[in-house]
Amino acid sequence: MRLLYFAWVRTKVGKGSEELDPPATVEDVAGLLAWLKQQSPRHADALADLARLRVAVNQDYVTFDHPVKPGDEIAIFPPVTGG
Amino acid sequence: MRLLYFAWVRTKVGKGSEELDPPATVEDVAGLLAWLKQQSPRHADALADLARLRVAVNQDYVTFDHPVKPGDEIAIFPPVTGG
Amino acid sequence: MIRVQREDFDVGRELAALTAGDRSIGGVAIFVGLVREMVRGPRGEEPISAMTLEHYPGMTEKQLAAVEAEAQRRWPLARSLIVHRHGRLEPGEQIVLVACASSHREAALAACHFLIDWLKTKAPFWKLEEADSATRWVEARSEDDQAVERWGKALPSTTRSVGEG
Amino acid sequence: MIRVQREDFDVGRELAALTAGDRSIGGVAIFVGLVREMVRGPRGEEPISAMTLEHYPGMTEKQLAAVEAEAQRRWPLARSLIVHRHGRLEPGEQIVLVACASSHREAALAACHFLIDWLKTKAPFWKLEEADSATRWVEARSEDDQAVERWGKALPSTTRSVGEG
Repeated sequence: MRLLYFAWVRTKVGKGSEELDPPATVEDVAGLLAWLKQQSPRHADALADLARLRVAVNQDYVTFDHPVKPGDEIAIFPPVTGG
Repeated sequence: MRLLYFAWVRTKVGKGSEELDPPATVEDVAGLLAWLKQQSPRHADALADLARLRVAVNQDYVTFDHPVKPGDEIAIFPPVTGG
Repeated sequence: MIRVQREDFDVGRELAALTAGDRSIGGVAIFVGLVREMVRGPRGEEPISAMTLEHYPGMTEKQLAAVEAEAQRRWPLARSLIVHRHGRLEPGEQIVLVACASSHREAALAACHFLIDWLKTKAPFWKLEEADSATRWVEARSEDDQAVERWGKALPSTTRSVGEG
Repeated sequence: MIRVQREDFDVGRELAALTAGDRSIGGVAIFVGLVREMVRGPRGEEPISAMTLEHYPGMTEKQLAAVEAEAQRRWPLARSLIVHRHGRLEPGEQIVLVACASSHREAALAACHFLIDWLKTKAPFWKLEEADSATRWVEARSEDDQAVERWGKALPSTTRSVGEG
């Protein structure tokens, strides 16, 4: 599973992307975020406030109940500020 | 009094402008239009349908009850179609 | 700023001049009107070969300045520009440019929309279309009158038409 | 058409390319976003020296194409264009261009307004401001969320955010 981080999520985690293999019990975005927080103190800090995070699976915005599976491209980032 | 005509009012009257001295009884736009119609068959044709005419006095749109006086610049034209 | 001219304009250059030196500007809303080839004729949609824009020199500038001032009064604009051409124009040519610059995107967008709606019903221009070697004056459209009504009451001194009295 | 690029763009040239060959176009509505010098900082309005736009390559193009397709679905547009820059930009520089061409002026204006509102809340860009040799990520504005809501329901497959679930 490919994880991508942008903006302050990226700087807090300390990297822009990583390949991870969460256990099979991780079935949706909410489960993935809970599992990711345990990977390092930096992950825990970056993902502390779920209300400030947006998630895209395979480049589409999704809600926390969206399923995740091996091979997905999952991006975690703050609300966007372009335009 | 300087009269200006635009678009099909101009082509119907046959000229773009003229200097005229209406009698003192002509006190407002409605009176002026009635008097102008009597100046020639072309004037009568151009001014036949008042609902299709707009009038400006000294370059501001006015209503038919607006006063007119010697020295005024009075323009008569169809509804505008710019932009 | 307003300009009435025969010459074409370059939108990129106008935009650069409009925003030059003012770094409070966050957005510029622009409308460019073009000559359409197909127009509503007496027998439905038909092509024109050209149109000629007649205007009332003096009153045009006065009315454009008035609508620009009204937009400046209604919205917090840093800069604004209206360029309107007159003379003979062929299909595809640019007729009119409206540009509104503001620190606020909503203000720029609303003011630009307001200006083009007002222009259509207030600026003393008349279009003469050429089709099949004949010419005809374009009729004013009731949709344009309706479009301008959304912006509320017109300026009493400059915009009353005969029929409204 | 959509483009994501580091390079600046020339609005006049983009407009000419957008309208070339289509004489059904009667109006083009354009919005150009610029980098403002004064921004809302932690201590009120303060100047920035530059900003850097980070984006999500791939998703950016996908989302811009989706919002453009939605505009094309909602309004009768002849042509449309979105150009969004990324990288480091200084105050006064152009960030984004939205242009909508239609035979109908109202369609062009509404679609342009819609696109810039949607872009602001849907396109995956993030602004990092530089001020006083420090940097900070720009916070999303609730006004932008409200602005986009006027356009009604979002596309279910592309635009739901986490908080809306």
